Amino acid sequence: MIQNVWLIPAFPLAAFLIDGLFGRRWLHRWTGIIASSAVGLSAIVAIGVFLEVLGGQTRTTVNLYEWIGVGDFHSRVAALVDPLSSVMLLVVTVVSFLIFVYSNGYMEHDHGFHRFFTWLSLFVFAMLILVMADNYLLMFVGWEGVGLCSYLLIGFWFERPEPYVAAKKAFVMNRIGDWGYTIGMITTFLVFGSMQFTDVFEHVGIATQANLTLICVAFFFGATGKSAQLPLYSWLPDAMEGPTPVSALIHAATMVTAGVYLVARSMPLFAAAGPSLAVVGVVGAITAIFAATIALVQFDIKRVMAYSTVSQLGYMFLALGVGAPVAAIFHLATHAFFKALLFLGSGSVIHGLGGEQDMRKMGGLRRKLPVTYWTMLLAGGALAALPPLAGFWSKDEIVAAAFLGGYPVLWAVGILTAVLTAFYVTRAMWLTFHGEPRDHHLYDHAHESPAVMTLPLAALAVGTVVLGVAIGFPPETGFIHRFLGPVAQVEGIAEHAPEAATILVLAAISVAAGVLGILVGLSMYVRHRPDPAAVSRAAGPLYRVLVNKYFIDELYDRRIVEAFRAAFGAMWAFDVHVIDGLANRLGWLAATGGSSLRRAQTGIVGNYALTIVAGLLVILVVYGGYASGLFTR
Amino acid sequence: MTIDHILTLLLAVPAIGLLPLYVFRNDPRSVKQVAVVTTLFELLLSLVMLAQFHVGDAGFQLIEQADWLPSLGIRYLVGVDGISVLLVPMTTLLTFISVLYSSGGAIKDRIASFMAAFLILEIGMVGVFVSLDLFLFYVMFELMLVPMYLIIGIWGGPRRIYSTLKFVIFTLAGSLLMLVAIVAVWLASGDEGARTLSLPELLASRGRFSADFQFWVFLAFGLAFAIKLPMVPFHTWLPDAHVEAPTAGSIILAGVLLKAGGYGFLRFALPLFPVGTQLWLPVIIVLSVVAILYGAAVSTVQKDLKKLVAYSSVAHMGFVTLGIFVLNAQGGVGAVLQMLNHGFVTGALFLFVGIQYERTHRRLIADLGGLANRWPLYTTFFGIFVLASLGLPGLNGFVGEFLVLLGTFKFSGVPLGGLFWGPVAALGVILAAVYLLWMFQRVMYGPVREAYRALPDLSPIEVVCAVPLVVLTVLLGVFPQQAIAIIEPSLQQVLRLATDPGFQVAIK
Amino acid sequence: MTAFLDTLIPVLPEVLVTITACVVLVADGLLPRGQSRGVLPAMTVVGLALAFLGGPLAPPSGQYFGGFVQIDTFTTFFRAVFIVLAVFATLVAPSYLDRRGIPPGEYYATICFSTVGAMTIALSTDLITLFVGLELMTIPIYVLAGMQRRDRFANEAALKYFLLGAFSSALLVYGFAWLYGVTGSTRYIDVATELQRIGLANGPTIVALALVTVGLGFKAAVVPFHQWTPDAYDGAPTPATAFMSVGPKAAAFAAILRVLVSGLAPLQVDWSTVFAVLAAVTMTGGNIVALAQTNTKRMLAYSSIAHTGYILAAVAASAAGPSATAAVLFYVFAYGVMNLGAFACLLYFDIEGSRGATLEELNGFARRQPLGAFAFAIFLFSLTGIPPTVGFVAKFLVIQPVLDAGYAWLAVFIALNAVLAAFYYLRVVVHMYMYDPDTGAPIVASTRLLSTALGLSALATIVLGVLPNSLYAWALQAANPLLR
Amino acid sequence: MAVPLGAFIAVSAVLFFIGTAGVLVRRNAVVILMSVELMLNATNLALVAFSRRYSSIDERGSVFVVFVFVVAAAEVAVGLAIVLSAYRNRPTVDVDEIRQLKG
Amino acid sequence: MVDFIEPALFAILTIAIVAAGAGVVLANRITTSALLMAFTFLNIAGMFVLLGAETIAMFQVLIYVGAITVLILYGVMFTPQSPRAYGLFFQTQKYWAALFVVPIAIFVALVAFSFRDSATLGAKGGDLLPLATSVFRDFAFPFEVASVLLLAAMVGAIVLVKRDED
Repeated sequence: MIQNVWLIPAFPLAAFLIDGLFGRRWLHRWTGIIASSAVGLSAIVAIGVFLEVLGGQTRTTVNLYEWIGVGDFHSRVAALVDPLSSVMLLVVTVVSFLIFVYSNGYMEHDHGFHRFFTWLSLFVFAMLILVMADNYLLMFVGWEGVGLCSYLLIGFWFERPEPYVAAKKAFVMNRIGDWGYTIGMITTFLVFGSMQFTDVFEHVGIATQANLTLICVAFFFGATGKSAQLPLYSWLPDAMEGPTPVSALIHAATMVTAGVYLVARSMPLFAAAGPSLAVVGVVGAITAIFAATIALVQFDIKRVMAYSTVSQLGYMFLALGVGAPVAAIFHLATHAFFKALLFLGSGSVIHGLGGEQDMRKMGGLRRKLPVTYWTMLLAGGALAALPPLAGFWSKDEIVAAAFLGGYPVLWAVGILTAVLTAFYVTRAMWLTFHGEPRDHHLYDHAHESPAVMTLPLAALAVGTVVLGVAIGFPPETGFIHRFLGPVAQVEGIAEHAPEAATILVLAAISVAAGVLGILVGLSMYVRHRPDPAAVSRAAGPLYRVLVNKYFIDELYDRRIVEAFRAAFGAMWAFDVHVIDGLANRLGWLAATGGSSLRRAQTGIVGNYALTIVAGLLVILVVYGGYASGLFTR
Repeated sequence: MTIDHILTLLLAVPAIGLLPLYVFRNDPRSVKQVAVVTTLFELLLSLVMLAQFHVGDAGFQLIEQADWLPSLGIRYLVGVDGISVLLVPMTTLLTFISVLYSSGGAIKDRIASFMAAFLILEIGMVGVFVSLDLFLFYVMFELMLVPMYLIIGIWGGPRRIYSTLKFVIFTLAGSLLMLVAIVAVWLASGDEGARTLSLPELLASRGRFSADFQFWVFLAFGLAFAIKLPMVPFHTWLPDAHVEAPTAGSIILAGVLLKAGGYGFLRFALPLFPVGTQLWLPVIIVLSVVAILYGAAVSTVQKDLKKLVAYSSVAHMGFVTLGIFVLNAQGGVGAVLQMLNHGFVTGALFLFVGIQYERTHRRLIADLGGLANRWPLYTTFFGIFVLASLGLPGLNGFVGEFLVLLGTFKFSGVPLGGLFWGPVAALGVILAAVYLLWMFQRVMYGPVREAYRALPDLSPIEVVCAVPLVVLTVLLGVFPQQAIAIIEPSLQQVLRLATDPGFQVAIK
Repeated sequence: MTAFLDTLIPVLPEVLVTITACVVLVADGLLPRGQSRGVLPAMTVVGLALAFLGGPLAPPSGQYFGGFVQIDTFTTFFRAVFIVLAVFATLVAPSYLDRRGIPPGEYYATICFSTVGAMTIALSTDLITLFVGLELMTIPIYVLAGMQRRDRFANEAALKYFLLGAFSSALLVYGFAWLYGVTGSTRYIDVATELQRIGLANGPTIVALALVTVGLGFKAAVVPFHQWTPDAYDGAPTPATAFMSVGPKAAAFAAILRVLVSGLAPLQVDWSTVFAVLAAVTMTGGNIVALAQTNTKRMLAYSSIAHTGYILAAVAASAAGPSATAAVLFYVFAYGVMNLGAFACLLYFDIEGSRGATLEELNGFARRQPLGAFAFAIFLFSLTGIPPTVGFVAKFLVIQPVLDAGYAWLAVFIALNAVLAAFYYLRVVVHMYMYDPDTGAPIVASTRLLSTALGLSALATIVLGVLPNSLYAWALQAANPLLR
Repeated sequence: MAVPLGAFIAVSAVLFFIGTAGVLVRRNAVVILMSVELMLNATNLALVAFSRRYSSIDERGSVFVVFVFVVAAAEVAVGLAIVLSAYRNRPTVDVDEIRQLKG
Repeated sequence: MVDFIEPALFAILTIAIVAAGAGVVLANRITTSALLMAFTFLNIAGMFVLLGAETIAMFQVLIYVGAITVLILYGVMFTPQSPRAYGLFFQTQKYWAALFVVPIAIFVALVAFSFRDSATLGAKGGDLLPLATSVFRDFAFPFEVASVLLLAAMVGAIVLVKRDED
């Protein structure tokens, strides 16, 4: 099975080609089915691969062909199948499959139906390449590929300005990150003479500390772009302009986790480069709490989820930073399920309300959309880290790792963020599903989604509930640690073997934090049902800062972009007036010279004769000068 | 299939095509057929030539020679190596596409002259890439000039005359200085009676070129190539020329003519003047990086679609010079690939801008919008080329740029080192995404405008024009190794010549 | 009698051209007006062709007429050049002469006389023959310029050309007198031998050299002795302009080569730098002022000054050996073909009352007269120096000795000047090809003869550009006799 | 006391440059022509004088003078014809007024 | 005594030549110029005699004083000019002309004195025969060319001045 691992991306690729070439003219509605079944087949293969890896095939490289080979540089198209990638393959294909199925319903009436599935298939293909690649360069192909698909899908509804503006923002910010990735990748080659993971990780020792730090910081910069961390996070909330399944798949479950995957993949490098892991952790923590605070005050249901995603990704980086890659990957997997579920649920709500996303116009919908409600409730619980839902186990794992790893501040941030998370989940769930309908027109027309959409919700809900089992107890000996352990077994990261009691205390604190958040939320919304305006008055400037997302968008979109635009405009002016002006000035000079010399041509014979005599005088002087040695020749 | 004298045949076919073109000059239909058939035949012939090329050999192949000006030791000497063998089919393909597209109705006035200009242009372009004698090279280099001058000047836009004169004057300024340098090389190549301009012999006698001499001669050659490429700050003819040129002219201008500059560096300047290369290298590398950033930066604020693509060419050609002058295999191969890729991709971009212009008669970005809605086919093709142009991995643009960046990182022979210039150059890739996507969204996205609602999508001819380019764009992105295998041996050979340690000592 | 004829054999071409002139004059008197129109040019061309063919009959090389006639490859080369130019000037003229009422017999005869003078320069061995030949070449040109008697411009052109020409002849001959005074001889060889002995460093030699430089510079239209050129070219009837822009110039360079390169060879180090500077000044001056012209004819006149500069550069580089002289010869030939062609193209635009053609009158010419425009374009590209034309090869050949002689700066000057020149040459192409014809555009005056002549010279421009070897080999051969 | 050769040459030089000055300063075309004739005569004087230097008068110098005579005659003939033909179209011989061709 | 005559004659002739030559340039009547020119020619003929070149002197009288002067007088007669102020005879550039010409003239005249040979040494009289021999035998070719030149000049002069037939 592992040798056929290439089938996994091959199916979506085939679907992409078929849908892309024939979708518009001939296939129409079939495109969804083709794409979904292709991804389904991929998922089956992925499961097979996973099982085989589980069975002991811990590291296999499948080589296809040499991609670029010049001089001492060689890079190939090859897959590395190990526990880490097999888990990722599994998560990606399964979640994708479910979302594909869901999309068949969600996008049913869109005239770009075939386009949607074409691009979605391409996305899955690219994501799979990213995950399977056995070297940084091939990974970069997937890395940029998912960025492209994200661009295409965010801008799916390109007739309105917001989506395509958001799409470009996403791509460009990703590109800024990719700059870092490129530097990291090429420096890796320069230092190690190869870009293959196995080669590089086996020779970490030959690199100097400075080199490693440069590589890791550069890679991490790339990761912040793809995974929406500070400072390159701001594209993700805007990306919600895309269709909701896209948000679920790309901007929650898969693509945005690529950065996490990259750092996890490169753990041997990061671990060896002392300060860079700390950078990762700190940035992750700051992003986590930063995004969570913004999520507190959003009214667009998808934006809440978006900021939540940013925040959760921050958790994952925090985990990586404190040396707990397993926890990070575990959280990545559980998050994939519950966040996809939350998005799809939101999508279901939006679908049911005919496109409305503002939570202020919702309320009481639990009666109208029961399946959606219950599945989302589970997912929300997972996000709020309530046991025994999957989210609890993975998040707890992270904060515990932070504490145990000797990062109490990061731990505290994690806990605080957990409180905030629980609060905004509660708020969102309450505003959407509970209380009285605030817009009766919408409410009256609201309807539950068709089975093709609710079934995936249910499937995801199952995952949300049961995935936590993978952790086992005590965690260190649980399945996930045993399986992914090799990833973490790198120099520089100590495995902690804490006492069971410590773990339990930490878990209790986590739970308490979650519960606290929920209680605060409930107390605010169930009892007071506050008027947003009143809240804003009460919270004062702090609230304004949050609502305006710390004015970061303001800074990025206006100040920085404007500054660049002005600078580039100035450069163009320089181009036109100085560089080109100089060339034109030369021409002008010649022409003017011509016109003025022309005046010497007076038309009078005497003048001409005089010129001749003047010439004679000059020549006499010159020859005389030569003869007398006054001039040298 | 083996055809003898295939390179000469390649030079002769367009010339032969001129004859029926003249005979049928008053019948547009026949004119178009003749031109299309001739260029198609030329294309097929160049593919045969490619097939006859022996991959893996570094030296020149398919060599033909004859005396030309024996009293000056000037010969008709043609041949190809790995560097040039791919540029020839690129040229013939782009010419074929230009002619085919133009015969689809884009050119209505004086069509016979137009096609004749293209055929002559084709001789010059193919000639530039196969010439191994500097004199022949120069003749071909200039032979490209006149038809393009006419193409822009006669069939161009409203400011065509200013633009075409500017184009010619700029190019001539460089190339005439190069002519002086060529003569100087001839004089230095041997004692009286033993002088030559043929590359293989010059390589054998380049030991006679003193460091001082190389400094000046390299400057002259470099200036000619830098203007042709164009390198900042000699680039300002390019936007003007492109804006005014007819579509087919833009395709060829961007696709092939600019390559003559990069090719010239690789073929003549580097191997003949290793010391000159070393002396000028820092300047060129800095200018290349400047070109990458500057071209991209200026592109972002362009209002005119063609100008934008033109400035983007400046940035892209910056990668070519950068790759050439970092003097390592990655950079060099990357540069050659970048030339090929830029040929296909930017040629295609101009094709599509032209197709769009032909329908809407608007080139200002602000006047466009919403075309994606009406033109799905167009959007798809155009999108692919835009993505290739911004260097998306998996498409061809990436391979060249990546290799060039890799080579730059590796290179330490400039002040501040490759680890400074590499990342700085890589910033250009970000900007490429900015301006290309911004352009794409403003042109293609948004609500469809009423005026454009009834305009048709691509015609079959246009699809035929676009498909080979798309196929190459993808193929060269996914399987570049085939091309690299052709290029690399010859390129290594050039690098060996350019970095010959015997010449390093001459520099203090 | 046969003995007398035998003595004439070496100068058979010159004799034949003279006879042609006389025969044409007589025939013009005898034939009725209507018939002479076609016959006269035919007779002239036949006569010239016979002269051309008569060249090879002459004993190949040696001195005749008591050492006054030098027949060698140099002579043969220039004979061919002059005859070709005369034939061409004859072919393009008939319809123009007809329209303007210029007496045809005298026109053709005058061309022939001038040609004899030019040929005399090429075969001269001493200053006296040279001087007489120079005058024989120039005086008919004065007449030619003024032959359109009713035209004030023609009058003015002739008058100015004459006054300045006579003035410069006086300067030249005074220089010859001093040269004679210094060396005691007028034969180039003896002059050279004597100068070898005494060098430049004495007053009389300086005076002689300066006067000769100025006098010959005037004939070749070297800046600053050039100012007669635009006015004379501009005012003269166009076919005459075509001839006088090339014939006398070629002859002037033949004279320069004979006098400076062989006679004054010992002073070469002294005059070559001066000539290099003059060359630079000449090409730049000619080009810059040409840039400001709006009348094509006048522009071409200035451009011919610029070309003098290029040729002069090769003269200045004569230290480089035969390649320099060969470059001069090649350039002279190439310039003759392309410049005559370019001026002759102006005949297409000839309408009553206009001199030459303003650029606006050329608008859309390519549509009205595609082949004519094409030929004109070829000449202009060739004048610019763009391959594959003969003009390019000529530039290439000039740059080479210039560099060889160590005048790198002059070579760069040539290159930059060519750029400058490209601007105004190509502007003409712009007007012909890139503008649409105005509605009051002048009538195109094309005749079959004119078109044939233009076609032939355009063809020659291209063919010699692609396959220059035989011409260059010939020029090299012709350069040899000068360098002993 | 013999007159040195230089004195004759000097006279010829003075006359030559008087002629030159005449060309430069006079406006009448005929007078300019006369000035040119003065220059040619100065040349003749120089030639004859120089020929003395080489102890012979039958050789080149004198012969040269004869040819200068011929040329001068031819020039005058043609020159006057040109002046006359110009005068017919426009009755002036003032070269400052004949300046339609310029620039 | 005999030694004294030559310098005296030379001085007289010199003064006459320079004065008459200057007169040609400065005279305000054209006929005066023409006559002064003829006078200059005559004095130059005297110089020739002084130099021992009697034949040349004879030609000088015949051709210059005779033919050319007459031709020029005809020219003057055929181109009558309305009387004008004296100053208008000269061009505006006269000072410039002086600026350039005078230094050259002084330089050349000074240089001329570097020829110190005696001008009258070895003078042969009656030199018509050898001159004729030279011109017609040794210089046969230039002479023939000169005859063509005269023919061409004649044709030219005729074509320029003949009246139109119609």
